[in-house]
Amino acid sequence: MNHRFTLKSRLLGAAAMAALLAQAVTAHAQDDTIKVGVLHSLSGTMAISETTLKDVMLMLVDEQNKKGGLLGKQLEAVVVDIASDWPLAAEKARELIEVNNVDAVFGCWTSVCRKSVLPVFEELNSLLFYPVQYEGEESQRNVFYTGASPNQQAIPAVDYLMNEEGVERWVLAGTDYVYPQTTNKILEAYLKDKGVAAEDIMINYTPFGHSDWQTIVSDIKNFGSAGKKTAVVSTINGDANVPFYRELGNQGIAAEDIPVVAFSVGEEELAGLDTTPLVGHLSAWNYFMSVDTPENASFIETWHAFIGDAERVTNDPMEAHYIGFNMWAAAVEKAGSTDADAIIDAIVGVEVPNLTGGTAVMLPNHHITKPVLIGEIQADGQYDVVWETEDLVPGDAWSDYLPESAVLEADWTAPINCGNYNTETKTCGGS
Amino acid sequence: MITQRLLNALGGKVLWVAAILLVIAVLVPASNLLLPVGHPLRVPNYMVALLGKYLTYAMLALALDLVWGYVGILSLGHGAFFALGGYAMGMYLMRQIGDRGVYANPNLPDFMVFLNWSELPWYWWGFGNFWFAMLMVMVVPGLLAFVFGWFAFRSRVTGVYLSIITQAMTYALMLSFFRNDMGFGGNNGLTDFKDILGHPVQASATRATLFAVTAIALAAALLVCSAITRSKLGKVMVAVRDAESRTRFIGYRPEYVKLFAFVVSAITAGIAGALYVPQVGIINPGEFAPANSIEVVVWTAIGGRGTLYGPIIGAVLVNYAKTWFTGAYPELWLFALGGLFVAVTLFLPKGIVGTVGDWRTRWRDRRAISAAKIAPSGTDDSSDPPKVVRARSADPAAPLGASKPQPAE
Amino acid sequence: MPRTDTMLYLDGVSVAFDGFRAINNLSLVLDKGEMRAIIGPNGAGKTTMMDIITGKTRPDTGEVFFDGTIDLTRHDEADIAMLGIGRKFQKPTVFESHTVEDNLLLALKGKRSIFPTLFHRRSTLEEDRIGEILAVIRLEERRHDLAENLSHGQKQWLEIGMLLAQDPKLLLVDEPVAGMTDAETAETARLLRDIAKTHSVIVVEHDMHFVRELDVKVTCLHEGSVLSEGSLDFVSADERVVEVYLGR
Amino acid sequence: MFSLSDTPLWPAAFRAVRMFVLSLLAALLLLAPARAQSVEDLVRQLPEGSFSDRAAVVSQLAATGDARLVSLLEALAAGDLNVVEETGAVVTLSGRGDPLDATDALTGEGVGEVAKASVERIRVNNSLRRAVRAAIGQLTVMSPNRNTRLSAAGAMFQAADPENIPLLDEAIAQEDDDGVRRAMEEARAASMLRTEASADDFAAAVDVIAARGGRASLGILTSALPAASDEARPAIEAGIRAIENRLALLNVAQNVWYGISLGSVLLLAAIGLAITFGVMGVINMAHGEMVMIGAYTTFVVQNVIRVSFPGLFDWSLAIALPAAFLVTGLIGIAIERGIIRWLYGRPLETLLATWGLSLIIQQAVRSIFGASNREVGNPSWMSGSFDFYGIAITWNRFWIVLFALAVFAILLVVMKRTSLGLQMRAVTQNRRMASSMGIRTPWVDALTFGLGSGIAGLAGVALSQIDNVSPNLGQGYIIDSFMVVVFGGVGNLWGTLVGALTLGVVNKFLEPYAGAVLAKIFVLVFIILFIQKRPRGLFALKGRAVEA
Repeated sequence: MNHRFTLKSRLLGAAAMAALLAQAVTAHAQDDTIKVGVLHSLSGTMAISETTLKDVMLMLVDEQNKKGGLLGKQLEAVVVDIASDWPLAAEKARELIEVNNVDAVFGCWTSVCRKSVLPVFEELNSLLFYPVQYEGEESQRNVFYTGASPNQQAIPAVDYLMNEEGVERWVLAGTDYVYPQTTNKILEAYLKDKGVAAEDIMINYTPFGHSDWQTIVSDIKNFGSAGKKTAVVSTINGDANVPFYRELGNQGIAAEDIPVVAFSVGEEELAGLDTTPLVGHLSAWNYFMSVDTPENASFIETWHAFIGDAERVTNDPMEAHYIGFNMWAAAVEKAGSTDADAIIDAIVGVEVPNLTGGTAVMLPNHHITKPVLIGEIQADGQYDVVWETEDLVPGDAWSDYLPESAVLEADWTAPINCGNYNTETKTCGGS
Repeated sequence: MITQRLLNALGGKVLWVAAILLVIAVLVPASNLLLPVGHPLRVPNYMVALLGKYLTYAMLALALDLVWGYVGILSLGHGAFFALGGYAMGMYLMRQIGDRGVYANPNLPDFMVFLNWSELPWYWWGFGNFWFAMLMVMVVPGLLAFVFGWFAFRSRVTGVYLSIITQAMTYALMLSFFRNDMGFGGNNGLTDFKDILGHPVQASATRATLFAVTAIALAAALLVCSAITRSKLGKVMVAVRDAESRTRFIGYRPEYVKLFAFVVSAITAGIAGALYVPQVGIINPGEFAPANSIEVVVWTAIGGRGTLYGPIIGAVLVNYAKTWFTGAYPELWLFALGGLFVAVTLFLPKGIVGTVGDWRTRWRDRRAISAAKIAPSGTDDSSDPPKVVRARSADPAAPLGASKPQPAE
Repeated sequence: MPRTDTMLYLDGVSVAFDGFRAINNLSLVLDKGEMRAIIGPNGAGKTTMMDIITGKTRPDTGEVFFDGTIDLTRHDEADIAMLGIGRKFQKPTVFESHTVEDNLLLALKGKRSIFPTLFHRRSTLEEDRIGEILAVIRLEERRHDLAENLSHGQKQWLEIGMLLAQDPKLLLVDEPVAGMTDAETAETARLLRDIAKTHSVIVVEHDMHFVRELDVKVTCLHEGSVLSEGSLDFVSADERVVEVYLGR
Repeated sequence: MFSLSDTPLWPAAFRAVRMFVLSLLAALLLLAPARAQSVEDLVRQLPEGSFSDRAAVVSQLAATGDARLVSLLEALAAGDLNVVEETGAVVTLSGRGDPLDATDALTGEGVGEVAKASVERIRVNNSLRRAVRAAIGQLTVMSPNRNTRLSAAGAMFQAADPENIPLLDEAIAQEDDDGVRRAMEEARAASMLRTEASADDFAAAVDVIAARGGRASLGILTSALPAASDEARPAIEAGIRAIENRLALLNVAQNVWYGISLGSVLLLAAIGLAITFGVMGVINMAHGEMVMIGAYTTFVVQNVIRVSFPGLFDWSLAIALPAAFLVTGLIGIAIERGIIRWLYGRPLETLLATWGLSLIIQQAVRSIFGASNREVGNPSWMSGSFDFYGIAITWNRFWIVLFALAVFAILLVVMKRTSLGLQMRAVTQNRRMASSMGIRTPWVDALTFGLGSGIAGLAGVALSQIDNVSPNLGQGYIIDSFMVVVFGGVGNLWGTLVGALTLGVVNKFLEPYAGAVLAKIFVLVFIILFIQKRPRGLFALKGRAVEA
């Protein structure tokens, strides 16, 4: 009887050893490239948005190599699939940093993905460039937020509707998760600040992937027929947007009557539907594909050549990766090293051109400056920019409209060196 | 003789697997902590975290095997118990952050602060206390399993209907936990943990300890499950799986047998979830996703259900494959996983362990036949045959209860 | 005869499924210690009657009493089994992935609740009892074999053995000799007669040779009620019975 | 709508009267000196200034009453107006490539070719478009075309501009169509409520608006309330109450309709499953992927049509239906022959195999079509909505309800009346008996599974009209589909119908009170509890037949 079990244990042991060895071998297979990790979902629910970002990263790395790489070394992209599974994202982040020895990681789309990998980057002291607009209320030493924070998207959009369209009544509709909840909290506070009465604000949340919008659209219609100019501020996420806009169009809510301004709908989302009935509905972003600048034209051209499809669109998170990657590259050149601490010191203040004709500056709070553009949907699925901020807006990590965060400030340069510095108590919380 | 008895009571193979787990529980942390970085035999930090995660998954698969392999309840909602245990642990870890959150609020976790909650909801009370939290790790999943099972099994909801409502249960829980108003951090879940029992969760020593605790817990769970399945009650469980109404006509109450197994299984899953959370650093409603629970079923099926140690092997293998594929061939990952399920159901209906067992039985039978030709049988048969039979009876002869001729019901 | 002296007492029992009356005003009385054979064509309500007695089906109307005083309609299957009614199914149902020995062990009289079962240790008394039963059902040789590997007839016997292990007051035996050879049938008849010395038994059977060998009072069911009752000769002489069996 | 093709049909007399009225109005308005600018000058101001400045220009243009402006303004709203940078001429462009043919937007005369780079599009936004809509209303309220006048009245109702009252009075005076006159009177009343009109006028206007009913009227009355005099107030309040009562009733009807519509989507998604799962006992987790493939088939069909036969676009769904049925049906048959047939009698194993299969199909579609959404267009008859006694019913939902019921009816006929259906039922009830009676059971199994999958494909065509066409499409429906089948009772098509509609209506009645998320949770909990009560679903077969 005994020999059977020893055989089994040997087998198990051998399997475990093989696994360990495989890891050890890859860990020691160092070569002379600078490695860049790409941490996006290529399968599962988020693949729909994130796959494009993986392609953009491959393109950027490719372009950089054509320019001769960095510090005389070629770049190498290491792509992993986090499969829309957030604990897996943490595992993969660890693998990228510890096993593949990447020098920086570009990735994540959802806040939960970022939250789940954050401790890993902190523990292993590596760099994450996060390219998507988010709820703010965060600033971390190892993370660079190249997407918009609420003051770079939501507040200017509301200002535009208030001033240009004379909106007095507001529907804040969102998917029930942290980004819409926080954004709507900020907007609610902001609107009340501007004298909007509580009964003129309607807040509505729906589950992820909600597909039956009949009731909500008709509620919006009802809310909008109270005799005051009404607008919808939509933080509805990804997949739910197509059925939402279809229902809007079919129920005949024209943009002239009740405009919808969205913060999560871009060219990529519109690619899935016929936009004729949606002409005039708005989005607020920091980039639109239709922006007419030489930088953008060449970016689009490179993208189409890289992906081999001239129909593919570009969108705001792609620009964020473009800016983030170039900032990292500039910081590497500036520091003369890919060491995380050196980059963290070097990158603050780095300026790179964005695609809309301005420059993006990395701020001490690890957010960047961005222009805010309001675009109206056109029949061809593109946006027509109807308004933009005159100056670049610096990204604000802590909203001024939430009581607890108004006193906080992030500054990763000496002497403060803190992501949540309390300006009243002059202390750095949470460390 | 006493060891022999113990071996029989707990199941020989199971005891060996448990022993291996205990050895791993010592060796892996020791190698990680004692050997210098770069030593070829050192288990890197990354591997410790990964292996720890696999072992918690293995424990979840083991829990499922107890109800599926032995009582025939195919739960498509076991991820819910795992996640609830994880949330209970997560709540403890959140409370341990104290005033080190970004808003430096001593009473409220960060996500409550920025959603303007003014006080801690009542269901968070007590989670600052480790022992209370550990109690809840078992009580919450156990209670849910008890209430759910009490109604479902007494109403004689069986088979596919039961599977579908367990799926509905985990789906409803997922939607609930996604809601920010529930007070569990919504989609982001609970994260940014700092300490466990005063030790920083990210420190190597803490990780190594957590790994050792996980391996020991898994070994203990394996032994407990083995003891249960080898008791008379274990025999009743298999009887319920194969011919539920027959057991009823000889006086057993299958609903309570099922309820017992379901609750024990849910508690095991809850403990697995609690061990999982500090090792991966996050718990979010995605763990309730029905697809996750189906994946657990697949690990169990691939390993070999009704064997207790098979699911452990299945969980580790499939998750290792997932780690490898999502890194090496991200595009092919779903093809590989999907193909594996199809192949296993078609070609290895008894899973890896069952199939290997079949080969061995066949090989032994052949040897026995040839041996019988040489020597007349019956010299020391007195002790051996029962063991052979037991070993076989632990493997369900047919892949699923449903394939058995069922009594008129 | 007063109800309290009976082993089983059914009065005016009816049950319908979707309008089909499976049992129609059935009345039947079994004395203590009696063995009764029940015959009847397919669909006569034999199995449904068993279902009612064992608590699987609840009658729409009528009274069902066991041991004179116990109202069976108020109890479920497990309760009724514990009260002392054992049942053998038409299709042999044994626990196929258990050994013959374990099958008997599970059926042995004893506590059925969860924790006593969990911490159960087999006593010598139980060992002896299993040995006895194995001898009675002639499966000593197959003691450690899996039940699924038994022949059809052996499974029937094992099931009867499980009934014996339960030590019920009343045995309901549904078609015990279906699929048996003649020798096995004769053996089974002998076994049942043995059992009937100490238990009350109801046997449902089609095989008239077997019923004749049992040599007991016979009840013929038809369309859910009693058509005829008496000795086998009396019943088989009844014209209505002949008509039912041969068709109109 | 106003269109040029109507021009030759205008009777001369009409034209004369119209010109007279318009010039009279124009003359009146010219009295205001600030507005004394020529139409041409005003048009040249269109490209300049902020959106609000330009909206003011549009109002001035409308005040000129110049009929040529209608097509110019329509082009402006559509974003088709361009300005030639050098000359400042406002033109529309036609042709392809570069240079383009330019046409003077006001006169409609060709002005030669212009280089693409030398023109700039005149941007519009919502507020400008709103101004244009009101202006077009003003300009076309005297149009000889009834529908044009009607939509003009509608536009003026929405604008509710007091300055329109004289124009509306004029138009009402000569209107001879009752419907149009009523619309004009409503527009006039809405405008009147924004003035300091006399009590009588005010009360009359309130009556008109209250009689009109509907949400928009409610809005007008509500916003008129604060400024109203004390005498007018009770009338307005009564009007508001009357409208609200009617709306409350409508709300119930509307919820029922929404519920039916959601239910029919569930029915479509579930009905194929009712065959593969309900009739055959295969727990088909790849069912959702069949729906998804049906939707992608629609996408491919539409793409082929767009490229090769653009005229057939409105027929694309009709073409996609058989295509989707065939594609998914054949895939279903292949799955049955390749995998399922080895797993009969092991229902829970089919769950694992088909789930693996669903992963493979999803990833395959992702590899072929890409991970992002694909555009499936709504044919014109699936777009927009119609009004049914005050309930806005969208055409796509309407057709989907009809389609779901039709699929259900056809399936019922197939199962009950055709020999295939008879054989299917025979095989599923007693395989051995059926095969000994000469039914080729493997063939029937394959066809049954193919039928279930094919119907899933049909559902995909319908769902492509309301949901994303992405590789994740199927996943969103699979759990709901199982809930419907289990709730309705496995193996019973009627159960699926009643189950789907019940869940739809329950969900829609809960939604306004509990919100969409909680409504869904409640429905799931309800199903779990319901199964305790009736472990075999709503329409369970009873008695021994089930147990065999």
